[in-house]
Amino acid sequence: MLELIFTALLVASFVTLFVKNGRVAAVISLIASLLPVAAIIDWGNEFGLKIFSFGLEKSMDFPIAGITMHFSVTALAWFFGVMIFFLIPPIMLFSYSFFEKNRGFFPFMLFLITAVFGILLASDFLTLFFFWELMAASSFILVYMGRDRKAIISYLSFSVLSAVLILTGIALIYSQNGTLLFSNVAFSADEVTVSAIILMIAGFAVKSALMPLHAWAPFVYSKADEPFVAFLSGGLSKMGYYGMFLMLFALPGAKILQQYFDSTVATYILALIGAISAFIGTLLAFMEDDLRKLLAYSSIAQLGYIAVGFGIGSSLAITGALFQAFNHAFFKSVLFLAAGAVAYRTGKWKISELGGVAYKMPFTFMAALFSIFALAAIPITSGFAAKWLLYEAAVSNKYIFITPIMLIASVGAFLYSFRILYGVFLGENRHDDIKEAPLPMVAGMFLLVMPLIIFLIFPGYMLDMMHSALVNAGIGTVSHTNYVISTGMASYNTIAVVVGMMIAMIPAFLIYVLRKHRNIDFKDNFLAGEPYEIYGHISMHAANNFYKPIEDVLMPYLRRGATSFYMALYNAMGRVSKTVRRIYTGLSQDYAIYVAVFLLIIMGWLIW
Amino acid sequence: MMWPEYVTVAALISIGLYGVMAKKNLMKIFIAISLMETGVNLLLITIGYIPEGTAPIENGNFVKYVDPLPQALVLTAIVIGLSVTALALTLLIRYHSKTGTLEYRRGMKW
Amino acid sequence: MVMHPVLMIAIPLLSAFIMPLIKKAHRYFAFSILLLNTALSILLFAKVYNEGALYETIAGFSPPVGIYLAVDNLSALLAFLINIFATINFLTSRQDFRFSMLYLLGVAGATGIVLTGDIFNMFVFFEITAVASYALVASKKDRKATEGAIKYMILGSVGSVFMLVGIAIIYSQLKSLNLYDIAARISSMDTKMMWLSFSFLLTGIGVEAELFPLNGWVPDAYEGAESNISSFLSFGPSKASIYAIARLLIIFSMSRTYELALYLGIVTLLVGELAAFTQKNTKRMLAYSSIGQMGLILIAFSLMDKTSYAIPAAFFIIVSHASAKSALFLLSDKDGFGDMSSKYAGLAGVLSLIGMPPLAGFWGKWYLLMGVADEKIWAVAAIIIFSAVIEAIYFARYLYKNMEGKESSRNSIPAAVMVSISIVMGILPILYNMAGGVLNA
Amino acid sequence: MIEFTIISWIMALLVIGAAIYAIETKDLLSSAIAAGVASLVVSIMFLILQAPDVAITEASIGAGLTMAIFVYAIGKTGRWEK
Amino acid sequence: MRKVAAIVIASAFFAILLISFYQIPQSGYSGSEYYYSNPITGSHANESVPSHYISGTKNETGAVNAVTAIVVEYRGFDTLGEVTVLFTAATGVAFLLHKGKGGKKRAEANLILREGSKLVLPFILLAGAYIFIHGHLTPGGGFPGGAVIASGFLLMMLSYPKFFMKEKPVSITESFAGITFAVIGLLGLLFASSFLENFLPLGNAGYLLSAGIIPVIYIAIGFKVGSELSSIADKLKEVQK
Repeated sequence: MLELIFTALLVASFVTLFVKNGRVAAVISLIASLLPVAAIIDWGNEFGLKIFSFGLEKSMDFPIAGITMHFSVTALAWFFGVMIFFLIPPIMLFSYSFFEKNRGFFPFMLFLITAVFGILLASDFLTLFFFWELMAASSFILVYMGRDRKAIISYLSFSVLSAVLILTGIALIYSQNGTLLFSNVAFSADEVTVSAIILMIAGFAVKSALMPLHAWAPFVYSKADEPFVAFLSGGLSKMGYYGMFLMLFALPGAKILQQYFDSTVATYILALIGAISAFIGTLLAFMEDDLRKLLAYSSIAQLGYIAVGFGIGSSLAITGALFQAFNHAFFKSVLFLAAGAVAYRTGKWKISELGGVAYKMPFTFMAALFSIFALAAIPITSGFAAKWLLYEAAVSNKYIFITPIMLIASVGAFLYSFRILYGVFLGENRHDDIKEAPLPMVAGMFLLVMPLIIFLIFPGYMLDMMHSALVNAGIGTVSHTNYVISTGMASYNTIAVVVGMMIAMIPAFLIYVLRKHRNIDFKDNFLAGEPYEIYGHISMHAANNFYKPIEDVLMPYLRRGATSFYMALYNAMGRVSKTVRRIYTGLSQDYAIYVAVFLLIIMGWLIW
Repeated sequence: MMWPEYVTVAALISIGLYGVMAKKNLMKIFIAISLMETGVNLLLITIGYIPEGTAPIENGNFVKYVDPLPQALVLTAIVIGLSVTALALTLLIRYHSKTGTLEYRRGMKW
Repeated sequence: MVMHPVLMIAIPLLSAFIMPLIKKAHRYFAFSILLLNTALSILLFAKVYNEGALYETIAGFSPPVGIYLAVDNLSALLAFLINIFATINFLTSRQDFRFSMLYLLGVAGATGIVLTGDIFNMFVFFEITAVASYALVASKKDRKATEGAIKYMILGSVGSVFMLVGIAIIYSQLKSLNLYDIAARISSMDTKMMWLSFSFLLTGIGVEAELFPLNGWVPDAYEGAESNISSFLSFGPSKASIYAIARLLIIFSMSRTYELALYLGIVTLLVGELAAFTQKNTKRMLAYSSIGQMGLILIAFSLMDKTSYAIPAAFFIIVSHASAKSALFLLSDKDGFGDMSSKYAGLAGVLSLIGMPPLAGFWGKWYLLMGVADEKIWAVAAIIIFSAVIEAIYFARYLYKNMEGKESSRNSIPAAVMVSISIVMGILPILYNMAGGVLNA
Repeated sequence: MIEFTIISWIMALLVIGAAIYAIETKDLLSSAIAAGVASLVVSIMFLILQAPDVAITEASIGAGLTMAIFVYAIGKTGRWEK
Repeated sequence: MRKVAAIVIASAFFAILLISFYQIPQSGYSGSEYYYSNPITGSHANESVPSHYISGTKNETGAVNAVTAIVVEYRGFDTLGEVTVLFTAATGVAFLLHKGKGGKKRAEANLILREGSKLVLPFILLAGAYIFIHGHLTPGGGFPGGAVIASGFLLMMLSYPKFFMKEKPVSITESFAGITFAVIGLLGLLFASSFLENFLPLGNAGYLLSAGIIPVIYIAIGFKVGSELSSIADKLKEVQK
């Protein structure tokens, strides 16, 4: 029955490969993408999301190429499955009206879903790596389908880098244990295993765009099609963290690292990297003018928090990290989809060219607004709960260096989310000719906003869902009820917070309603009544050069970033390659000399 | 010990190799290659030779015969050498008609 | 049915002799002969796979007195690969009947190299393939092609002379030319002479097998030739001769020879990949990268005596490289993947070469690294990682460049078929058992 | 026996001299002819080494025809090496 | 610079080759260390390969000339390959050279040469035929015979500048010769057990009609080599500058 799901997905992807009409393909792939959701819901009965069951088996052995691939669903995989597969139907719904004609998005998206399903179900390293590569291949093709292909170079090279790192790690583990099954692998604190763990975490970190390995992300996020980017940022980046969780806690790699270095230095470094990428990502984000690039940097930042949680490693921290991952999956997808919708109507990406979209696209605005709240971790949003757990974990473990960085970063998150809000949706109304995004898009976005609202009120459900995963990994859980999370220091009661916010809102609302006011045109108060045309040459959009001073201060430092480092590496390799090609002089006499000398050398080497 | 033959073989092969490595003219290079092939043929025959043996053609009274196998191999090798030379000369003629010279300038190089 | 491997060599030769008499239908004739050969190779493989290694004496004299063909699983598979790729590739030939003759002879020679069990016979087949390849490379009647062919010819002739010297030395010691007889009695050979003959033979074959530094002809010949001939070179002679080197390693199975092969492979891999890294000209880039791939195959073969993963690894890399690289060469006559099939071929080919599932290249990478892990030689692993990333970068650039191009190659359909073979080989579960069966044989 | 050795030495020197001349001379025609002479002498060596078949073949193919086609090719491509 | 390097390398080769040849034994092939082992059965014989040829030629192949026996029978497969190489080369030459009309004017050879060559041509051809027909009895065989025939045509070419071989008969001859060789091999597969195996009566050695398929094959080889060599020479002569 599990094979059936795989087969159905593959068949659907092959069918859509030959469907020219985008609508039909979208419908097919929407239906197909419901299959894994159904599987997740079915498995939910065991792991804490009791809706209904049709008795799907939990594990399967599948022989391919002489080796048996072992599939079985674990609590962890299930949790990540919830996080990822619930994203897909709304995204498909969105792309129903995003793609008029099928340019190959749907088939490879389904292929990608198959790969992700396989990764989550994999219970040996071969299966994991096989589907990991499948995911890399199909996502590469999706990137390549995008509107600008320049991104494929960085994406392909980085995904191959991650693949070979992971493969080498697997090879090392195999050489130590002689087995590939997760259940039989027993780590021991020796160089080989430790280096294997580090290599594999580095490989996974590439996918989840941690700081030194993030260089591909901004290009790809800003070049590919939005529905895919939404899934890439929301879903695929989590696969990297799935792998990390697997290595660190499920197969207890973190303990091994601690034993080997007999300190928590390795995990501390991971946390530090996470914090730094949160910080720098934020900085880069709020100076960016391209909306998609901004969202890309903000994803780097938000994903950094998860790494921090994994690095701290306490039950509180990991809970917070998973929570954060879950939120990020949804709100970032919504934001990318909203950006896609805006671009679909206006055809613009630059924040400085947008503005006042909210007046014409109110529903898109609503969805975006809510997810921006979650992004900025405004209290009463589920984003706040996650961040709160993380801060508290960091503080309680006395990470005196990481905590402030995170705090600054979240302030920065306020800044750039405000910028999205003001620059894109509010402010001067520049687009009178556009109308609301088509219904499927809006519906998709609202479906994605739904979970955020649910877990706003009941963060307990979330903790229930991750409960068994944490327990299986030997990490304690945070004591909670449906709407109260109580930790060592404090407890977070959503009902209380919501009620408090309401009470705080009422006077403001009253003031807004009762006080009589008139609408002043934007230009009016900007120009003090002067006619606009005089200043036509000035861009009087409040959102360009919004953070000019900070930019002036920081840019010199940020310019020497990772990207320039990789470019320098690339050029150095280019020089090496040119020198190597000097060997091939094109003169057959030289080649004959090579042959003779080679013969003499190997004779000498072999005989003496 | 068959010194003259062996010295000839070594000399032919080395001289041919020298020609291939040092000469600029393609025709000269292929002459050198044919010299090398001659040397190798001589090597094979010399290996097959045994002192006071006779040619491996059965005549009534049995005497010591030289090893016939290398001779068979050399028959093959000679013809192969000729074929390669013929093809090479064809190519050289065409190269000459394309470029007007056989002096080996810097070839294709990127 | 009683299967005679010799037919796979004799029938193409015979039909090449017949060809001048039927100039009209030469293309269909040659194509049907190639199809027949492919069918024979499938039968041969089935037989060998079921009944173990197969020996066929020729002229009815038991070896080593007579020549004989020794076919094991790997050689049967390689014969199959060479013939099927030749069949597909032949679809793109647009020349006169002499081209078809030369093509058939070249394919027959490559098949003979793979199948024969006699070292001098191997030399003869090397010469057949080489001479046919010289003529084929030069078949494009311009200066570059002629120049590439001349370079190929000079190095090839020097190599064949060295090979003959090696054979002579072996014969002088053992009075036998039969590979397996030599392997059985190699220990009774004087060590110095053994090493001498090994180095001469390695040099001679290495010229054909594109090992560094014997591969100076490769970029020029590959670039000069017609695109379908470059593709022929990359699946025919080179693969056959790398297999010949593997046999050589088995015969002189000493730890030092394997060590030497390992170093050679590493150097070849690095040089090839690095040289390809900034190469602008597409065909030269592909040529350099095939040099790198040959190094990879040699690395795999050099682990043959230690780990059981080596031969599957080598086999899958050979499949991936033969199919994908030949397809890319076929496409390389125009810059750009205009139509759908060439897009597919280029994309799948690149993905197979950088080792993405479900293509054959993935299994090659997997088994190779597992083998390296068995041996715990991490330097090699690091080098393989490095070269894989390099390869990914320049192939991504290649894709980028070609995807922009609008016009498309005439050979796109055959290229697509070739790549599909790589996919099939990657998926077919029985394959591992095939490649694994080689170990038992 | 000794005279055979002397003859072989003489022929060896002949062959080597012819080969060196063939490589070093600027006149391609004479170098081709010198190569032909070398292989002719080698064929006599074959005769001494009790290989009559090879001797005939070398004399007719290796010396005769090879030289002939070399001469033809040189006639087509120009006689002097620069 | 290049010359110096080349001289150094070449002299190194000279030394190495001499050193290695010094190790080659000249003690013949009958020593017990040369006893071969059959790769198929794995059994060890108590003779070496060459001594098997020497002793077995007469009974196994019916030929007197061991070299011929080896070339055509024991290692006939090599010979097929070798003929194929020659054929490939001839094809390649014809494939690569666009044949010009008549070539460039060369000085007429003098009368004696012309008439003399016309006179001796039949004898040359006859001699070639003799050489390859008697290949299994006397030294010689297909290759020298074919070469002699080709040299006869070469003589004609030298003395008559206008003389050139007709394309068609030559190619038909070589095709038929090659087909004969391959078909005899296949017939061996058919009538006897294996490819190229002898299926004709051996006759009694020393006579012209003996040694089974050897004369047939050698005649085929003779025709093939003769036609191919003369066509190669012809092409190389006739090509446009």
